[in-house]
Amino acid sequence: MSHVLEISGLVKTFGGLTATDYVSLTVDTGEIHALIGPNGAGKSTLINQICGEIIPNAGHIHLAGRDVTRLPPAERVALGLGRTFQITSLLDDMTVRQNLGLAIQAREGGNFRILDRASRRAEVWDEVAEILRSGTLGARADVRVADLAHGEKKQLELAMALSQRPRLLLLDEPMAGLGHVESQQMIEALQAARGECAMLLVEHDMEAVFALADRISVLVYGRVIAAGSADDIRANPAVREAYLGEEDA
Amino acid sequence: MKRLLTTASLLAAMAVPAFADGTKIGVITTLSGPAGYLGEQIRDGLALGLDASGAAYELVVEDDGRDPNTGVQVADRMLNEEGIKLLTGIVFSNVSGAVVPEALDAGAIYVSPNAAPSGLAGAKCHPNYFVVSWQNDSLHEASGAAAKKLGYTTAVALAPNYQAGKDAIEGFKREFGGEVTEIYTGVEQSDFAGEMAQIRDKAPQVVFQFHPGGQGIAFLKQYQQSGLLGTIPMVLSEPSYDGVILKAVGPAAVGLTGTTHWNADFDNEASKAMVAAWTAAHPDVPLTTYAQQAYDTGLLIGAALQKAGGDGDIAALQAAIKSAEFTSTRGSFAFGPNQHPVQDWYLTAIEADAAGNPVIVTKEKIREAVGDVYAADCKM
Amino acid sequence: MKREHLILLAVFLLLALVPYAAELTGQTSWTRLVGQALIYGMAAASLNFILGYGGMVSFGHAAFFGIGGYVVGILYHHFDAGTSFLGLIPGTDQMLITLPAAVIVAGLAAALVGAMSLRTGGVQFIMITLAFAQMFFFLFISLKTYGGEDGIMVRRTNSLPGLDMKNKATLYWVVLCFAAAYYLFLRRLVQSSFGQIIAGIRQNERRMAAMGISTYRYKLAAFVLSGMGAGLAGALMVNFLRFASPDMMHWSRSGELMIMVILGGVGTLAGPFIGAGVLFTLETTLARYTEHWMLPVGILLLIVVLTTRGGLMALIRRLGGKR
Amino acid sequence: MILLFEQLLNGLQYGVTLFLLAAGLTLIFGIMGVINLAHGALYMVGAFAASWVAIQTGSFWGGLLSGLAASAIAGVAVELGVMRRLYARDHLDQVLATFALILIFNQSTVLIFGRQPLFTSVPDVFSGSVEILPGLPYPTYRLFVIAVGLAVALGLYLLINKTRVGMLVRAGATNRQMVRALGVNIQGLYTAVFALGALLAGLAGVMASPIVSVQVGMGDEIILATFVVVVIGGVGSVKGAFVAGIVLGMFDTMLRAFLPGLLQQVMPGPEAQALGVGVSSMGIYLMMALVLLVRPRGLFAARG
Repeated sequence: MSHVLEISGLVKTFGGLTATDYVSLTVDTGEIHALIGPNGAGKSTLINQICGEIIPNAGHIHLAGRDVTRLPPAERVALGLGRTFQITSLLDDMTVRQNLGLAIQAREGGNFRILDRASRRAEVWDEVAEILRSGTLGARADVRVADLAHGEKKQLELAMALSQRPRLLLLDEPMAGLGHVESQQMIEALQAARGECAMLLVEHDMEAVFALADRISVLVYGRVIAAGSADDIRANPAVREAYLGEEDA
Repeated sequence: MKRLLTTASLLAAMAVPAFADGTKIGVITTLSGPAGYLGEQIRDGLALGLDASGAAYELVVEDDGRDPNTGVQVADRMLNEEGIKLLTGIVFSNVSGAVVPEALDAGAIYVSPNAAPSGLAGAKCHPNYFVVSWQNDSLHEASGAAAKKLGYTTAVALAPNYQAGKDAIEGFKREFGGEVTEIYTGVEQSDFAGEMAQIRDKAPQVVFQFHPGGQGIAFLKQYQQSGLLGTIPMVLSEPSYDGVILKAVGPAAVGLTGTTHWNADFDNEASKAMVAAWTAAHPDVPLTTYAQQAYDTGLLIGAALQKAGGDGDIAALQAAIKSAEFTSTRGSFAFGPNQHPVQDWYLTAIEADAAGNPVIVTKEKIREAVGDVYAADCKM
Repeated sequence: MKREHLILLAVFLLLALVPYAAELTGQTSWTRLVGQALIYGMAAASLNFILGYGGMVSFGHAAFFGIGGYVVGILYHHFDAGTSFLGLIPGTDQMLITLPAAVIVAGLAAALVGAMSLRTGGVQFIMITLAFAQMFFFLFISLKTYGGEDGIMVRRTNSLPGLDMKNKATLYWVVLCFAAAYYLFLRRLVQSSFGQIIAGIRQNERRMAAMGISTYRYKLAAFVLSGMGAGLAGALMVNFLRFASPDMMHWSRSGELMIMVILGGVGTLAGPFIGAGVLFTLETTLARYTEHWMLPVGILLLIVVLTTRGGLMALIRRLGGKR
Repeated sequence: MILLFEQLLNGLQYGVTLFLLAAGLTLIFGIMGVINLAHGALYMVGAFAASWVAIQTGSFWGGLLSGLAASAIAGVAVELGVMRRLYARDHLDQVLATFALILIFNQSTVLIFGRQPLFTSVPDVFSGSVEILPGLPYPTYRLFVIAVGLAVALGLYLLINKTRVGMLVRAGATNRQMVRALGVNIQGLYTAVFALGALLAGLAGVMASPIVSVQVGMGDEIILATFVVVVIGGVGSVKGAFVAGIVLGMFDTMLRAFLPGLLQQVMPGPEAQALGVGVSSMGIYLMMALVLLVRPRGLFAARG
C-alpha cells in the first residue's frame, strides 16, 4: 500500500514558539487518518503547511510521491489535494449551484477563456445537476450561500471538495458547530466518500473520530505523541495524560 | 477719431444684431485650485483693458480647472454654440496646447495673455494665433543678462523639474555666460530647506530661481529664514516675484533683483491709466504682470475690434490684431514674424517703501526690442 | 434577456442620434461632451473590471490611460517629424495601427505593474499601484522630446480608411462604436469562464486557491486586460482631444476614474458609463454657472454616497422596481 | 560634513511634519478602518485659520490656538456629519465621501479667504537662526518645529501606552470587535480619535504655515506622502508612523540633496541633474514599493 501523503521531520516555528516539532506521519490510499489533540496543539498549522499556506522551516511533505514542500497551494491541488476549512469558506454571494459550478469549472480547467459563456459549459453543469440530485442540497440549489444554515454550508463545502476528485482530502473539523443529527449526517457522508479518496481528519468530536478513523495520530505541543488504531489510542497513557492535563489546567 | 471708432462699433453692432451689446470674447482661464488667483488677475485685467479701449464687448468667462479636457470642452461650446470667434485667457501651457489648435481649426482667433508654449512658437505658428505676453525663454534670458550686467560670474540656478523649469535655466544660462550650478526642485515641492543648504554650501555670487505661484512664496520665505537673504543676492524673472508673491512674502523680499517687461512705476500714459483703473476697481488686490498682460491683450483686442468692426470679418480682425495698433502699457510693443512680442526688458530692484513693504522699482533697460529664438522657424 | 437587449439597442440608437440632436438644438458641443464621457466611461469600466468584479482597488489606473494616449501622441510626433522612435519604429497616423499599439503597450505596462503590485493586497495594493502611476507621471513629465509637462500635440486626428476623421460627428460615431464594442466585450468577459473565476477570487481568494486556482496568475491576467482597456480609452481620448499630456496620468485622474465607478455603481456593467456621464456633465454644466462649481459637485457626491447604497445603478434599479 | 548634518536636520524637520499628519491618519485608519482622503483638508484648515488669525491679531500664538481649534472642530463635524454614517460601509464609499469633502473644503476656503495665498511670519522669538555647529546657522523656527514634533511623539507614546484611553486605542487598532465587546462607548471613542487626528493634522498645518505658502489645495499635495508614510509604517501603528515619517523625511531630503551630485560623477551634468531629480521625486514611492515587496503589511503592522 502506497502513501498518498508522507510528512517527515516537519518543523515550523513562529518567533520563539514551536508550532510543529519534527512531525512525521503518513496517510495511505483509501485510508481515513484522524489527527487529534488539545487546542493549540498545532493541528491547524500542520494542515496549513500541507496545503501550502504556510511554508515549514524544515522537513518534507510528499504528496503522491512528489515533494511538494515548497509548492504553492494551487499546484498541490493539481496533484490531488482537497480541503475543507475549520470556519466554512465559501463564495457567499453566489448560490449553491454557482459554488458547485465554480468548483467543477476550476477542476476542468480552460479558465483563461475570456469569450466563452461559463453558463453554457455542459461538462460543468451536467455534473452540478448530478451532485445536486444525489445529495441533500438539491432543494436549496438556488439559495445564496450567505442564507444557508451552518450545517448546509458544511455539507456544501464537503460536496465542493469531493467534486474536485482529490486523492487526499484534508478535513479541518468538519463536525465543528454541528448538532447531533447533522453530525450523524456528516459521518455518513464521509463514510460514503471513503472509497473515493484518502482523508486526513482533524476533529475534536471523538465519537466521529472513533467511528471513522482507520488510524489516529495524537498531536500535543506540536509533537506526535502517539499513533495507532482507535483501540491503541484509547489505551495509551500518554494520550490520557495529555487530555486530562489539558482539562485540569 | 474717437467718434469714428464709436461709429465703427455701432456699424458692427448693426451688422451683427445678435451681438447687439458687443462682441463676445471667450475667456478660458484657471479659476479653481491653487493657481486660481492667476486666472482672476487675467480676467480682471482683460476687462479693464477692454473698457479702456472703448470697444463694445461682452466677456464669456469659464474656468478650465487647469485641465486640458475641460478647456477643450469649454472651447468647443464657445466656438460652436455661442458663435464666439475670439478666444483668450489661458494661464497654463498644457491647457493652451489642447485648446489653441481647437480654436484655430474652427477658424477662430486666439490671443494669449500668458501661456506661450514653444511648440506653437516655431514651425507650428499660425496666422490666427497671437501672444501678447512673452515667449518663455526670453523671460529668463533677461535674468541671465541682468546677472551678467551686474558683474556676477558664478551662479546657482534653481527651477522645478519640468519643461518650463528646464527652459528657464537654459534661458538664464544662454545670456549669463558664467559658471552655473543647476539645481532642479520637485514639481510639487514646498519645502526648500535642502536647496538652501546646497546654496550655502556652493556660496555662489548670485542665485537665480524660477518658481511661480505658491512655490515662489515658499522659496522666498525660506530664503530669508535660512539667513541667505542679504548674504547672497538673487535675480528673479517676473513670474517669481509678482505682486501677489511680494505681498505674501512681505519685507523678506526687499533687496532682490528682478527682470521684467513691465513694472507699475512705468512712466507712460497707458500704464498710469491702468494702475489708476486697477487701484479703483480692486483696491485690495496687487496688480501683477499677469493682469498687465491681460490689460494689454484687452487694449489690443479692443482696438482691433473697433478697426475691423467686430468679429464679422475674421480676416479683417486678424489683420487688425496683427497691426498691433495700440498703445501698450509697456511702451514699445510689436509682433515678431511668429506673432509673438518683440519688446524691451528692464532691470528692477525690490526696495522698501515708507512702511517697510516691498515695492518694485525700475532701474534700467537691459535688453531692447528682443523677440524669441523660435521666430526663425516660423514660416507664415 | 430580451428586455436587456432592447434597452441596449435603444441606448445605442439614442447615443448615435446625439450629433443630429446637437445640430438641431444648436447645442453642438454636446457631441463632444458625450464623446468624452463615453471615453471616460470606457476607462472607468476597464477599472471597474478589476475593482468591481475582481476586488483589486487600483489607484494608478490613469497611468495606463495616459500610456495609451502617449503611444498615439508619440507615434504621431514621429510621423509628423518624419523621424522614428528610438531610431527603430517609424511614426504613423493610422488608427488601425496606433490603437492596437496603444493597447499592447498599456498591457505591457500593466503586466509590469501588476506583477509587482499583486504580491500585496488591501490598502497596500492601493498605495503601490498609486506609487507606480506616480513614477510613470514623473517619467513623462521629464521627457523633453515629447513636450514634458506641456504635453504633445496631435495636430490631426488619426485616419481610418474611408472615413473623414476631421468631421466631428464621424469621430464621435467611431468613438461610440468602440465604446459599444467594449461594453459588449466586458459583458461577455464577466460571463466567461475567466470572469467567473475572477468573481470567485474577489469573494474568497483562499477558497479559490483551495480549488486549485493560481489566483495570482488570474489576477495578473485580469489586471493586464483592464490596463489594455484603459490604454484603448486613452488612445481614443488623444484622438478626440488631439493632445496628450502628463495630466492624463496624474493621481487625481486615477481618483476621478475611481469616483466615476463608485458613483455609477461598483461591479455593474453600465455603472461606470453612467458615473462618467453624470460626473462629467455635472462638472461642465455647473462650471457654466459658477466658478465655485466644486462646491455643489462635492455636496451632490456626498448626498449620493450617504443616501444610495451601490451608487446610481442601485438608485436606477430601485426606481425601476427591480429590487 | 556640515552640509550632511544640515540636510539631516532638514530631513528630520520634514519627517516630523509627515509624522504629525500620519499619526492621526494611521489611527483613524487602524481603528475605524476609514480611508480618509480629506485628512489633508484638515491640515489646510489648520494652516488657514492660524494664518488668518495671526494676520488679524499679529499674534502667532493666537493663530496657533485658533488653528488647532478650527481643525479639531472641523474634524468633529466631519465625524459626526459624515463618517459616522459610513463606518459600516465599503471602503470605496468612504473614498467617494472623503473625496467629496475635499472638494467642499477647498471651495469653501476659496469662498471664505479668497484665492490669494496667505502669509504669516515666524514669531519673533524664533526669527533668525542659531549656530548649532561652527559655520552652520540653522533657522530657529525649524528647530522649534522639530522640537514640537518630537514632543508630540512623546506625548502620543505616553497617551497610547500609559492611559486607559490609549489602551482602548491600541486594542481598537488590533481588534475592533474586542473593544466593542468591552462595552466601551465606541461612538465616543471614534469621535475622540477623529478629533485627535484632526488636531494633529491642524498642528502640522499651523507649524508649516510660516514656512510654506498657505493656499487652497496645499493639503492635497502632502496627503500622498502621508499615505506613503502610513503604509510603510504599517496601518494602525503610531510607532510605525513615527519611524516611517522620520526615515522617509530623511531619505527624501538626502536623495534630493545628494543624488544629482553622485550621478554627476558618472554622467554629464545636466542629464545627471534631470535624472537625479526625477529619481528623487519617485524616491518615496520606490521606497514604498520595495518595503511592501519585502513586508507586504509595512514595517510595524498592528494587525496580525
